[in-house]
Order: sequence, then structure tokens, then C-alpha cells
Amino acid sequence: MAAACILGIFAHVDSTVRAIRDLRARGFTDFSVYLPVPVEEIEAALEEGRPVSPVRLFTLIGGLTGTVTGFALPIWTSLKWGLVTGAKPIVSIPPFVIIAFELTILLGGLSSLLAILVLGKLPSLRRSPTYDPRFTVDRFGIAVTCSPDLVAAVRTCLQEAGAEEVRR
Amino acid sequence: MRRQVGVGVATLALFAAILSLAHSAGAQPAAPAQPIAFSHQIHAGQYKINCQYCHADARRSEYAGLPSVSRCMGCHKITAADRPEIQKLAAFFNEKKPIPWVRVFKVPEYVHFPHKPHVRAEVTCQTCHGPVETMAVVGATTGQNLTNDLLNLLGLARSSTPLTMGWCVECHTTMNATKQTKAPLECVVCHH
Amino acid sequence: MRRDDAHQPTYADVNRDVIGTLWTPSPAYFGWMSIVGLILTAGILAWTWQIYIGMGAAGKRTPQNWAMYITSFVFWIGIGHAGTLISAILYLFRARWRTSIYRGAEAMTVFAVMTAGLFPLIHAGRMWFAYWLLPYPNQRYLWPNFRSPLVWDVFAISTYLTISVVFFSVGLLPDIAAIRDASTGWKRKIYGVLALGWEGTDRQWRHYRRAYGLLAALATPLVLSVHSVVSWDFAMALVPGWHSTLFAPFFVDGAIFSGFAMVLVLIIPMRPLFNLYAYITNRHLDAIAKLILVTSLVLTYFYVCEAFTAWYSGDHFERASLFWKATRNYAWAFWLQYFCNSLVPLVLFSRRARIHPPTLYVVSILVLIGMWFERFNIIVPGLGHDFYPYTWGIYYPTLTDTLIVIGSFAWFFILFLGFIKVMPSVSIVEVKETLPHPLKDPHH
Amino acid sequence: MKRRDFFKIVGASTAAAMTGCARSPEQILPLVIPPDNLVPGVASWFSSVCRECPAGCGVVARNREGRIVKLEGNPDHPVNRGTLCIRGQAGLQGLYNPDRVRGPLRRDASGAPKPVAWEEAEKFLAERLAALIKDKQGRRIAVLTQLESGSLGRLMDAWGGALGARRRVAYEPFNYEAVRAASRVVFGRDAIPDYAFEDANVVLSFGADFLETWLSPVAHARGFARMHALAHGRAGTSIHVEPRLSMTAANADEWIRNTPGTERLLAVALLKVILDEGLQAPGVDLAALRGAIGAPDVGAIARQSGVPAETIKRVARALAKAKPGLAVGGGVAVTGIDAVDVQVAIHLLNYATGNVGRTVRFGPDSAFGKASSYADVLALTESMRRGEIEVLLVVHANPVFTLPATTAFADALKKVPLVVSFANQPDETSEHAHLILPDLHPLESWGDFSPREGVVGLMQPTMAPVFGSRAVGDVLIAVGRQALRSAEGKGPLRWATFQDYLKEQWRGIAREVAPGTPFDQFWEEALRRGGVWRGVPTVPVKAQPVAMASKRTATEDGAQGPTLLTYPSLRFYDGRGANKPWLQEAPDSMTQVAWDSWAEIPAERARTLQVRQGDLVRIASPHGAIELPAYISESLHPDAVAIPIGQGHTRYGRYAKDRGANPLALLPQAPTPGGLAFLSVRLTLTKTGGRRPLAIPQATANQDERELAQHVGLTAARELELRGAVPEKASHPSMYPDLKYPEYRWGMTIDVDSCIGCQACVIACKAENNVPVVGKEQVAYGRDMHWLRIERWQEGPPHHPDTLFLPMLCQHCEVAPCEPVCPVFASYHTQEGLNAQVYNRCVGTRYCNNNCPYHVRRFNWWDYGSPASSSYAFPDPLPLQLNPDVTVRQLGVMEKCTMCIQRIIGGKDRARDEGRKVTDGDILTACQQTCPTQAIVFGNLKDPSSRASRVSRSPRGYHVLDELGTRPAITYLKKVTRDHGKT
Repeated sequence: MAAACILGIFAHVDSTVRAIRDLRARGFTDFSVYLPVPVEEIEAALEEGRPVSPVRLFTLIGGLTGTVTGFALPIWTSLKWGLVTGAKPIVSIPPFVIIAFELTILLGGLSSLLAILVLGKLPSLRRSPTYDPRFTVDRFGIAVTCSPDLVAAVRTCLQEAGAEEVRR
Repeated sequence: MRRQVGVGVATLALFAAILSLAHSAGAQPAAPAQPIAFSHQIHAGQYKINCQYCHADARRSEYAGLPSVSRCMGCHKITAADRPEIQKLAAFFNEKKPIPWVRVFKVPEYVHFPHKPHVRAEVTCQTCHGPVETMAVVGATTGQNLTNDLLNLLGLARSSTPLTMGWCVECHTTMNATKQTKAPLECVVCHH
Repeated sequence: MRRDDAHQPTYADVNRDVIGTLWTPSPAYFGWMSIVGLILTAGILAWTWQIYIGMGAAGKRTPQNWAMYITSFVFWIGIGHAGTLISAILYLFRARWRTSIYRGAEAMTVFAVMTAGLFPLIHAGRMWFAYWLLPYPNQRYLWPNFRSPLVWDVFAISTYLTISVVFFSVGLLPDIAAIRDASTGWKRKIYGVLALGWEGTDRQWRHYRRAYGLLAALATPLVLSVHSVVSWDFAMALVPGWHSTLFAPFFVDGAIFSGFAMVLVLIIPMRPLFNLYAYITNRHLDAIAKLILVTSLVLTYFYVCEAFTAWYSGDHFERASLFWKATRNYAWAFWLQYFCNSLVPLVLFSRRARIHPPTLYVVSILVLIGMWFERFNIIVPGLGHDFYPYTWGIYYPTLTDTLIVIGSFAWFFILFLGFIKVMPSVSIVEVKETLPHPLKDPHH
Repeated sequence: MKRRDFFKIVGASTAAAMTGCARSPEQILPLVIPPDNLVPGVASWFSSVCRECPAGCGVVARNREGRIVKLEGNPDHPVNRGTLCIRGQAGLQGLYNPDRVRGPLRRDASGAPKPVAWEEAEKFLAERLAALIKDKQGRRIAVLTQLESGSLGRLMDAWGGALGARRRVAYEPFNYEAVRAASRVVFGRDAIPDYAFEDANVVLSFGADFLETWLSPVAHARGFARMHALAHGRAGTSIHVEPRLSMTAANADEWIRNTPGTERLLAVALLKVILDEGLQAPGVDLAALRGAIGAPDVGAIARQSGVPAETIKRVARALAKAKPGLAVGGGVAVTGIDAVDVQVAIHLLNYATGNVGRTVRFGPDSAFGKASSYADVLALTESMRRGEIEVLLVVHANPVFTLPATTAFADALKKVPLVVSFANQPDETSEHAHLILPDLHPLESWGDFSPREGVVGLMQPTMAPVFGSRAVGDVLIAVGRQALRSAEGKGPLRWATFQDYLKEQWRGIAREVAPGTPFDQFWEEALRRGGVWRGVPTVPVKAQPVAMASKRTATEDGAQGPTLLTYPSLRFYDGRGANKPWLQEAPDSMTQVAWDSWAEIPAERARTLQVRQGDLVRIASPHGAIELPAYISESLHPDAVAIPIGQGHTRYGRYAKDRGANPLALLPQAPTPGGLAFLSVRLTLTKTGGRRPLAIPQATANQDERELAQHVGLTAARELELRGAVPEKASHPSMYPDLKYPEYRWGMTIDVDSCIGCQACVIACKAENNVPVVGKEQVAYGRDMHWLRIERWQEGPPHHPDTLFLPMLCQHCEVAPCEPVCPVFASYHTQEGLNAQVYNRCVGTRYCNNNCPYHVRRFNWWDYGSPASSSYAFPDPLPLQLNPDVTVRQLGVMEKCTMCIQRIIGGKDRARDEGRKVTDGDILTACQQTCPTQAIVFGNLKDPSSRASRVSRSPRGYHVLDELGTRPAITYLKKVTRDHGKT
């Protein structure tokens, strides 16, 4: 038997925050919140007890890869066929710093993008069943997943918090 | 579901196209039709005639040179004089006309490849021209472009003797490293 | 009563107002599009002709091996600075006034860099071999010369373009989702694909916000580096007037200066056209104008330094070059540059001027002209009177290179005009963020 | 097998291979029968004689696959010793001129030339001649040729004799007959002597452009350089008297700007000073000399000539004390009405200072003495006009262009029923010919030429004829025999071909020169060596000082206005060079004008006329008028206007046609004792209001304190020489370790003191390296493609500047600014110290040329190299000249001097064959090879004993723009300036 999913739609930030707190207090942790705009209060309510987003790890690894590539590529290619220009050494580090810098930024940036996609599970071809188009306008939503026997409790909780609409 | 099938088919088709392109490029290139059906296999293979007997300029000139019609006739006045191909040769000789051979091996016009120093360094003809003594007809695809670069990137080399720059350079580097030769690696030695 | 104080929009208002800019272009829009399109066509034809007949079709010569193409290249790269500066640096500094203008500025950045990126190709004698500048394994065993400033350019500009596009698209993502949800039919499908399935869940937002911050942190040094690298195209050369350590900050400042002028040129007409008074307020204009003023003053300082070092160094070549620029064939361009970049922006000391759109518009246009000529003066007269008197000479533009340069403006504007009708030119999400949150019980 | 046939085969096969497109299947054609001495891909050299002027320098032609790709001086030839001038280098473009007459033409009733078969054309001519002979009207046949001092001339004389024709007229526009006349007067010898410049300590020239066109410029340049160069503390002095700053004047240590036409007065004044001060050589007949010069008033002459009396005295003393000195005079520019008197005075000057027999040598007389006089030419013209000539054969002369229009030679031609031209280039004279029988180019012909007594250069076909031309000798023999109805082997014209005749002539030479040697051996040897030469002893002459007809003045009596100075152009000579695009594109050494012609107008006069440079000016004399763009000169004498001869062709091929104007139109036709009086008219100038800007690639002659061309005083130079060589490493410090050169380091030295600015190297470079010609507009817009240019820098007062010629080419800098900026390594440094440019790698960013402080890189703005392009620079058959060892560059790539990398590779290859290292002399760059003064030395700088190394350590050595720290591989040697004449 699949779990049930209940969606509460809110018009106000304070009621949404209240709903999140209430749900947490009642032991419901498996819910996701839809926001038209990131709101610090809501984020604060959600972030309690969560680890920091791993995006920065992506960026760090990407950036370091860029730095290493940025030095390795020019050095390796210069040594591969050593052509002298302007009486400069074959391996001229100062200009290669520029290449390394640019590649650091490039790969760091691209891996950050990758992080958004991977961690945000994007792209996804289908909307989730609980999604409502109003979530990109001015409504907040809380979709709670629970066992079917707890549906009523969740529903009450959401309504009490001030949901405009609650549906399955 | 249908969409995914479509994507899969498209990917497969692309892959197949690349493979077939690579295959056609890697295959033995077609030999052009020559005015006389000359066979290196017979001359160099069967009768073991030295390459430089006919291509006599290789040791003293930039060009390997083609045998003059009179040199061909030196043997063929008697040898196989009754064959139709040899009669074609005799016809050219009698009319004092050069034989319009079609060029097979060619490097771009901005490349100067001198045979002489290679002969002096005892590089065999086969190193660059392939096992000509086994070929009844000779064909070669030479030259370089972005497609070749990409195929090379995929590890799909085209021909055993592609006459491309990297191939030349590799030989020069290897020879210098292994045989203590002084094969030049200056760009302007060939490009001037 | 000031217009921007009239009304505090709600979330729904923002969606309605911004998405409202997209639908059904007016006939005037098509009129503009066709004019710009015609100019672009002329530019493309001119470029085709140049490729067919040879580089000689452009007026370049010895000693001006570089001329209007590189001028325009540097100009457009400069324009491309304001966008990322606004979106990244001001983001990091939490300057909230950026929210309503950053989208347009970012689009401007991307398009300006796309325009700039054309010029090295247009400029190259054999643009069909320009791919040799990219490091890719090839059967020649040859790689680009990483010691060449032009290869630094390749890296800097492609990185800048990529990061700008990434930053731009990431910022667009929730907005595209909003458009998707507001549209129907085939538009919905297209925006649906572009939105990548964005739903605005807390999980998505969480990583998104984090990544956005990191991107901003990466983009900030990048903005400063790109024009520095471009400036080294000149500073690494021996040419008198080019070989200067001053060039990197000088160029970066000039780039920000011209970039903000271009931002004004773009947003001032957008405000009445799309009725965006509620979002692009006088406060915004004032802030940008102040930035223009500051960068202008800094630029003037650099001008003084440049002239002073040329004179005080006692270097004959430098002095002769400067003197020649200021007094001979190109003197008009030289003084035009000072007039537009150092004198005209002084008007902005007046607050009335800073919030008076027509004045701002005129100032911005003059600044753009001045900045184009600043690069022109570095390149064309700079090369025209360098070390070797035998080859001194004067460059005359031809129809071909003039059309190509004008065509580049058409290319930029056609991209921008297209953009404002398919994408929200004001960030829906970020504008909402600046609004007070909808609370059921505000006093609770 | 005949050599001719073999070339035909090779030539044909190469042409086929060349026209093949690179991408399409290409045919390669073997030889049917291999030649003995020719390997495709290996150059063969054939010796011949340069016929671009009557100086008769020996050349060797480089034959690759049957076509001549380069001309070089014959190192054995006594006239030029391996070097060539600018015109000689460009001779190839006469051979491959796209406008060459491709076969015999006959003008039909409508006047249009129609191709005919050779047999038909010869038959037509023979019948006309036979008809005249039959009627005993042989006198109605006339032959007009250029100076032919060899077998061809003798054959034509024999031919004329056999047919009873008039005496042949050997017409040379510049025949220096005033010198000859003066020799007759003073020394009783009808000859032009040999001038030994190298033996003189002081050279005093009255307008003689001996470094440009006068008599034998290549030999004179070599002699001048030897005389003038600082060696072992000694250095000769050169003084030049001329109203115009010519190239020769610019090379003189003292240029004396005299009023036009006062040379005779000055020479007499010098004599007077010498005699008054008793400086004459011992044994001079004082009384006779005094009588000859009369009692001139030096002060008055000084006033008249504008030369201070002090200067006259100083020059007189310098010349007299030189022991020996040398006074020469008589370039065209001083050939006034009194030309003979000028020359008499100069001869007397040489006599008085004891130079005759030492630096002025009769005996090895110049071939110029054999040219017909101007009066003879006029007589022929008159006969033609009177209808006395029925058939006129014109062989390599273009009198319609080179005679003053006042002689109305063209009108006289119209009175001749049959004019036969043997011109292989369509020219103004062949325009009037009824029959055109194109002769072979000298490089395709058998022949010989004797430039002076004792030297006979032998010409052989160096390649198969490019077009269907026939040797004029062959045609004359065939036609003559047909007309005389005699068979081969019999009669006065018994030879089968001209080659047979030549060989017969040479049997005579062989008997005289090498009596013991079998003829075949002698012949082979002569062909290989390029001729025979032997020393001719100096003939003692006795001077008879006679009074000059001193009443004559240079210019026409009573005329007003500035004097016309019209002079043979360094590039075009009498105009015959104008069809060669290389010469058109090479800038004039002094004005730096390319492609056009101009009138050099003194700045003062230009201001009065309100004429700016490039304004069209109408120049009128009593005899004619022309229009030319003005070139404003600060240095030209205010009473003169100077116009070079050579341009203004109306029909001489696409490159010459309608370019400038011919100043000969301004001259009177009246003959003088010295021939045509070139300096005799005064002009009226009017501004027309039109403009035709000149193409001048040099932006300014002012170095703006940049010390590009440097100089050092003679005294200082002597001191430096005594102090000895400078250490090699006096260069700028670097952050980086020094470059290592495993085997060689190529470098060059250029002696600015020796460079005379003759531009021969410029053309040699163009020919060797397939450098395209770009046309006037492109040159004017700074897009010329010369890899090597001769810059003219001036210092000092603008009206009397010191000129410095600076050959500028890629400096092959060790710390090359062009290299690191190239994104694709198209520009890099080789391990042998060359700054390499890889054309096929270039993407055309042009950064390198921006960063090159010398701006010696050249960009292919247009598609000069591809036949399909509208800017293709090599119309057929010019591609046959292209050096197969050098790539023809594509559109959009940078190119520049490679120090003749193909020659370096070739030289190393030969050395390797012999198992040794390259040494001096193995490799000569094209510019070095042709330099008449040997100012350029190329070699291995790594070897401290190589010549280039040694010269580069000279205390006079410097690097151009040294302060930039580019460490060039080219070391220049400062010009040594004399304090002579400086106030």
C-alpha cells in the first residue's frame, strides 16, 4: 500500500511556518514545501537540524580540477613539442596562472550548475502530483507524505495552521 | 516511453554514422585508374627490382622521380612486348609522349618533402609509401582536416601511412630518440 | 507625488506585470525588429564579402593591423561587464536595488559577450582556422601557444561567456517555471522544457540558493579578470601607449563605466514601454548614475596617470605617440574621448540629472560613444605612430568594416529585442523577495 | 639530342603539373628520354648575359624543371663579379611578361594585328626584300637596332651588306656621345674610356649617375664601394656636383648643388685653381692647358653656379692631391647643348691631375663608343620621312618612345611602306609595324655581347622559349637567303642558324684567345664560364688641350623659367624596365615613389604655385607639354624641375601603359655636338587643379631622433677601428637563461656605409621568395609586400640633407616580440636562431606585426596566390618564375623575410652530402648575393671565425632600436661620415 500524500496550500508565510512547526512537532518529517520565492523564515524553520547543502563540495572539487588542469594542460603541451617564443622558457609559469585561474572558475561554475541539477533532481520531465501552478505565483504549499491512516491528522494540522485549501 | 525510444534510436543512428564514416576512412583508399595498368607487385615484389632503379631521383633530389619512358622501354623492348599494356607503353614511346600517370602520394603544396635526405638516412620507401611491393594497384588518402583530427581523437586512425604531420613528427621524434639521428623538428624545414 | 511610491505590488501583481511584458508584440516592435534586422543583414553581407574577397576589404594596413574590429571587441567585452557585476558583486553585497534591473543587465552581458566573441573571428585573416586556438588533441601534435595573450583571451572570454550564461539561466529557472504555469498550449510546452521541471520545492531552493551564492562568488573575480586579460592583449605588447601596467584596472573601470551606461540605455526605454515604473524606480536610476559618476572619476584619474607617465617617463616613443594622438590626424577622436568620458558625466553630480531620464539617456549615449573611441584611440592612433617612422600611417575605414561594426550593434539589439519578448526582463522571484512577505497576522 | 628539345619536354610537363589544381587528380608526367645533366627538383645553372642595358653584366640563370626561376650575377664575369643591379634582377619579368608577343603578327588592311604562321611571315618579308634587290633598290632597306656589340650586330651588318642595305643604325637613347666626342677632341681617340673607380682616392662626379645607370653601374658601384669604404684606416672621398640630389649624389661625401648647366664653368674653375696653385701633375703641358681654359673668373663662376669660391678651391685641392683622383661627368642630366665642352673640361681635369692612364683608361673601351650618334638616327628619320626607305627593320629599339616627340619619328614611320619589328614586347614602335616577328628573349637565345674591349659574354638558351618566338638572327638568315635565292651553305648567308654563325665567330675568338685548345673544349668552357675575358692593356694617349667653344650655354638661348633635368631612371633606364611589375613596385630610392612618375619641384617654386604633393602640374617647354603629379623637394635646386625618364608608355604592356608621362616630349630635336641635348629647355609650370596622389610607402624621411640609421665620423671610426672588435655580449640583461643554439646561429651584418640604396636586393628578394606585386593603391595604403625595403633617411638641413640608406628586413630577434603573441606558434624561434614564420599555421590575427617594432611583417590582405582570385598577382606566364622551393602564400596569412630558409636548407644539405659543417660561402641569401657593394654578409654567428661573426663584432656595429632589448640577429654597421664640405 503506497503512502498517502496530502497537500496544504497557504497564502501567507506565517501560516506556512506555523504548519511546518506543527507538523514537525507532531512527528511528521516527510514533507516538502513549495515556495514561489525563497523566504528566510520558512527556510529557517526547515533548516533546523539539517546538514549544510553539499553544493559547495561540488564547487570545490570542480574548481580544484580546473586549477590542476589549468596548469597541467599548458605544461604538458609545451613540453610535448618545445617551441621557443621570444626567448622565454618552454614552461613559463606566469602565463599559465591565467589559464589555471580561468579553468578554476569555469569548472567550479559548471560543477555548481551540476550540483543544482543533481541535488535538485533536475531536469524532471513530469510535475509531481502535488504541484500546483499557483506555487510560482503567490501560494505556498506543504505536501506531506504519510501512511494512509494518518491522513486525517495531517489534514487537521494543516487546516489548523491556516491552510487555504487542503487536498489529497 | 515513446520519447525515450526516439532518443535511443537517434543516438544509435548517430553512433552508426560515425562508425561507418570512420570505417570508410580507415579502409584502404581507392586507387586511381592509371593510363597503363602498372603493377608494383610484379616489378618490385615478384622481380625484386630496386625502387631506385626506376625512381632514380630519390637519392639526389627533392622528388623521387618517375622512370622516363625510355627507361621502361629499356626492358620492355623485349620483355613482355606482346602484352597489351606493354604495347600501350610502346605507343607512348613511339609517339614521344609522356605517360600521364595519375599522382597517388601527395602532400599539400605548403609542405616540402625532400626524398634525398630520407634516402641518405636510409629510411625505406615502404616507411612512407606502405608495402608497395605487395600492391597490384596503389592508392593513398592523404591530407589532414578537422574530421581527421576528430577521428584520431577517437582512436580511429585512417591509414597506416597517412602522410599527416603528426605521423611525420612521430617518426622523427622516435628516430632521434632511438637511433640518435638528427631528424629536424623545425616547422620551417618542411613549411617554407 | 512620486510615481514609484504610488503602489506596493503584491506577488500576483509581479507575476502579472512581468509576464505581461511578454505577450503579443506591438507593430512598433516589429518595426524596430525589421530595421535592426536589415542592418544586421547588411553587416552579414559585408562579412561574407570580406571572407570571400579577403581581409583587404576592411581598411586595415600596416601599421594598423588592428582597427575597428578589435576596438569593437574590447567595447563589447566592456559592455558585458555591468551585468555580471550587478548580478554577482551586488548580490554578494546584498544591494537590494539590483533585483529589478539585474535580469536585463545579465541578458545584456550575455549578448554583449556573444557580440564581442564574433569580432576575433571577423578580425582573423583565416577565420576558418580559428579553431586552432582551442586546445584539442590533433594529428599535428600541435597545441596553442599558452604564452600568447590571445589564447588567454580564448580562455577568459569563453569562461566568462559560459559562466555568464550559467548564471543567467540559473537565475531564469524559477521565472521560466512561472511563465510555464501562466501560459497554455505550445508555449507551455516550450517553457515547460526550459523550466527543467522546476517546482520550487524547499529542496530545490536550498541547493539553488547555495549554488547561486557560490556562482556569484566565482563570477566576481571573473568579472575583474576578464577585462584585465583583454587589457593584456595590449599591455603585453611593446607598442608605445600599450605597454603599461596601468591597463588592467584602467580597462576594468572603463568596462564597468560603459556597461552601466549601456544598462541605462536599455532600461530607460523599457520603463515606459512595459510600464515597469513600479519596479524600475528613480532610486534605481540614481544608483546607476552614481556608479557611472564614480567610475568616470576613476577613469579620469587613469587618463591623467596615463598622460603623466608618458610624459614623465621621458621615453621618447611614449611621448611622441601621446603628442601625436593629441595633436594630429586623430586629435578629434582623442579629445572626444575626454569630453565624453571625463566631462559629460560630471553632470551627474546633480541629483536632478540623475533622476531625469532624458538627461541620463543623453549622458549614457555619449559615454558609450566616448568609450568606443577610447578603445579606438588606444588601437588606431596608438599603432599609427609607434616605433618605426617608415611605416607610420593613417587608417581609413571602408564600407565593409563600417557595416560590420554597425551590424554588430544590430546583432546585439536583435538579441536583446528578442529576449525581452520571450523571457522576463525583470526577475519575478527576486522582485518578490524584496516585497514584504504576505502575512496573515502582520502584528503577530 | 638537342638541348632545345629537351627543354621543351621538361617545360611542357612542368606547366601541366602546375596548372593542376591541388585537390583534383593531378597528373605527373615523366620524361620520354631523360637528359644527361638535369634532375627534376635539382637546379641547373646556365650562364648568359644581362641585356637590360648595354653594360653587359654576366648572369647565371637558375633552371628548375626547365624554367628559369632566378637570375644571379655570374661570379666569374669581370664586369659585375656575381652581382646584379635592380634591372638585371628584374630581367626575368621580361622573359615571363604576360604581355609578350606570342607569335608573329601581321597588320591587315584595317590595321589590326593578326597572327600569321612563321613561314608565311618570313616569306612575306623575303618577297618584299627580293623585289627591292631585284630592282637594285637595296638602299631602301634600313636596319635600326639597339647597341649590339657582338655577333648579332656583325651578322646584321653582313646581312645588310649582302642585301645592299643602308648602314645599320645602332641606336641607344643614352649613348654618351659627348664623352666620345670629347675624347676625340682631347685625346684624338674616338672612344669612351674605362673608369677605374676602385683605384681613385677622390672621385669628382659632374652629374654622372654612375651608381644608377651611367655606363656600367654595377661595376662602378663595386669600384665605388672599394674606393669609399673605410679599410685599414684609409677611405676615399666622393664629391658630386649636380643640381638634384640623385642617388649617386646622396652617396657622395659632399654634394655640391650647382645651378643647372654650370658644370663646364665649374670644371674650368677647378682647372684654373689647380693651375694657379700649381697642383697639376708633373709633365702636364701647362701652356696648352692655360690656353685651353682661357682666363676664367673664379669669383664670377662661383656667383653664376651658386657654388662658393671656397668650395671650388677646396674641391680642386682635394682632387689634385688625391693621386690618383677621378673626375667623371656626363650623365644624361648634364647633357646640355654644351655637353662636349663639359666633357672636354672634365677630360682636361683628369689630364691635369694625372689621372689619365691610371683611373681613366683607354684601351678597355666601353661598348657605348660603338653606338650610332644621335645625328645618324636623325638622318635615318629624315630619309624615312622623305620616303627613301621601303623596308625598315627595327630590332630591340623603341625610338617612338625614346626619341623626343619633336623628331616625329612616329610620323616618319608612317612614310615607310613596310616596318618590321622584332620586338617581343608590344611597344610604341611595334605599334606602327606592319609585321611583328617576335624575337626570343635574351635568356632564350644564343648570342654574345662585349661590354668593353677584352670581355665577351656568351649567351645560351637557358630554357625553351616561353612563347612561339624565333631568334632574330635565325629569321634574318632565313629571310635573307630566301630574298637572295641562295641555298644553305652557300652565298653570303650560308649558315643554317644564328647559332652556327655564332660558333663560327667564336672559332675566330678561340684562335685569338686560346690557340692551342680544341674548339669544342673552348666552347664548352666558354658556355660554362659565360664568355671569355682577358686583360686589355691601357693605351697611352696624348692630350692636346684645345680651347673649348666656350660661348655655348647648356640651355637654349633666351629661354626663361626653371631648367628641365630629365634623367634615366634607376628602375626603368630608358623606359624598357617599365613593363616589369617588380620595378614598378620597387620605390624609387630617393623619392620612395612607387608605380607612378612625378615631377620633382623645388619647395620654393611649389609654394609660389600653391602646389601640394600629388597635385597635377602642367609642365610645358617650347617643344611640348606633359602633366605630372608634383613631388615637392626641399633639396632640388630652385631653378630646376626634375623628371625621370622611363614612364609614360602608351603601349608597353599592362604594367607600363598610361602611367605617368614621358618627359622626352619636352625636348627639342635639334642635334648638338654631344648628341641629344637632354638638359636644354626651360619650363613653364601651371597648376591644373587635378590631383593624383603618389604612392610613397615611407611616411617620413625624418628619423625623429630614433637613431635607426646611425653614423659615425671618419676620425672616430678610425679610432674605433684601432681599438678593435667589441665583445659579442654587450647586450641587455634578461630574466631568462640565454638561448642555446646546438649547431648554427644564423645572422647577418649590413654595412650602412656600403649600402648605396640601389634596391637590387629588394628585387632579388622578391624574385627568390615569390613575393607578390600588389599595385599602386595597395602600396600607397601601406600594404606593400616587400620583405626587404631600402629606407631613405635624411638628416641635417632639408635643402642639403645627409642621406642614409637603411635596408630593413626581419631582424630575426632573439627576444622576438612577434613570437610569444602568436596564439598558434606560427611565429617561433628555430634552434638555429631564425625567427620562423609558418604560413600554413597562421590564422591571421596580425598581432605579430603590431608587436614588431620594425614592422617588417607582411600580411596577405588579398588573395595574391590563388589563380581563381581577382587579386591574383601572377598572370600567365609569370607563375613559371615562381621558386618551387618557396610556398606561394595564401590569403590571410602573415609572411616575412626568412633569411632565405630554402637556401639555408639547401646549403646544409650540400654540406651534409660532403660530410662537413656549413661554412662561409655555402649559403648566400638572395639579397647578399646580388648586392653590388657587398654590404650584406650572412653567416653562422656561432662560429666566431665566420665572416658574419667577425663583421658583427665591428666597433661600428649596432642594432636598430637596440634599447627595446629585442637582440636582433642583424647587426648594422654605422655609416662613416666625412667632415668634408661641412661648414
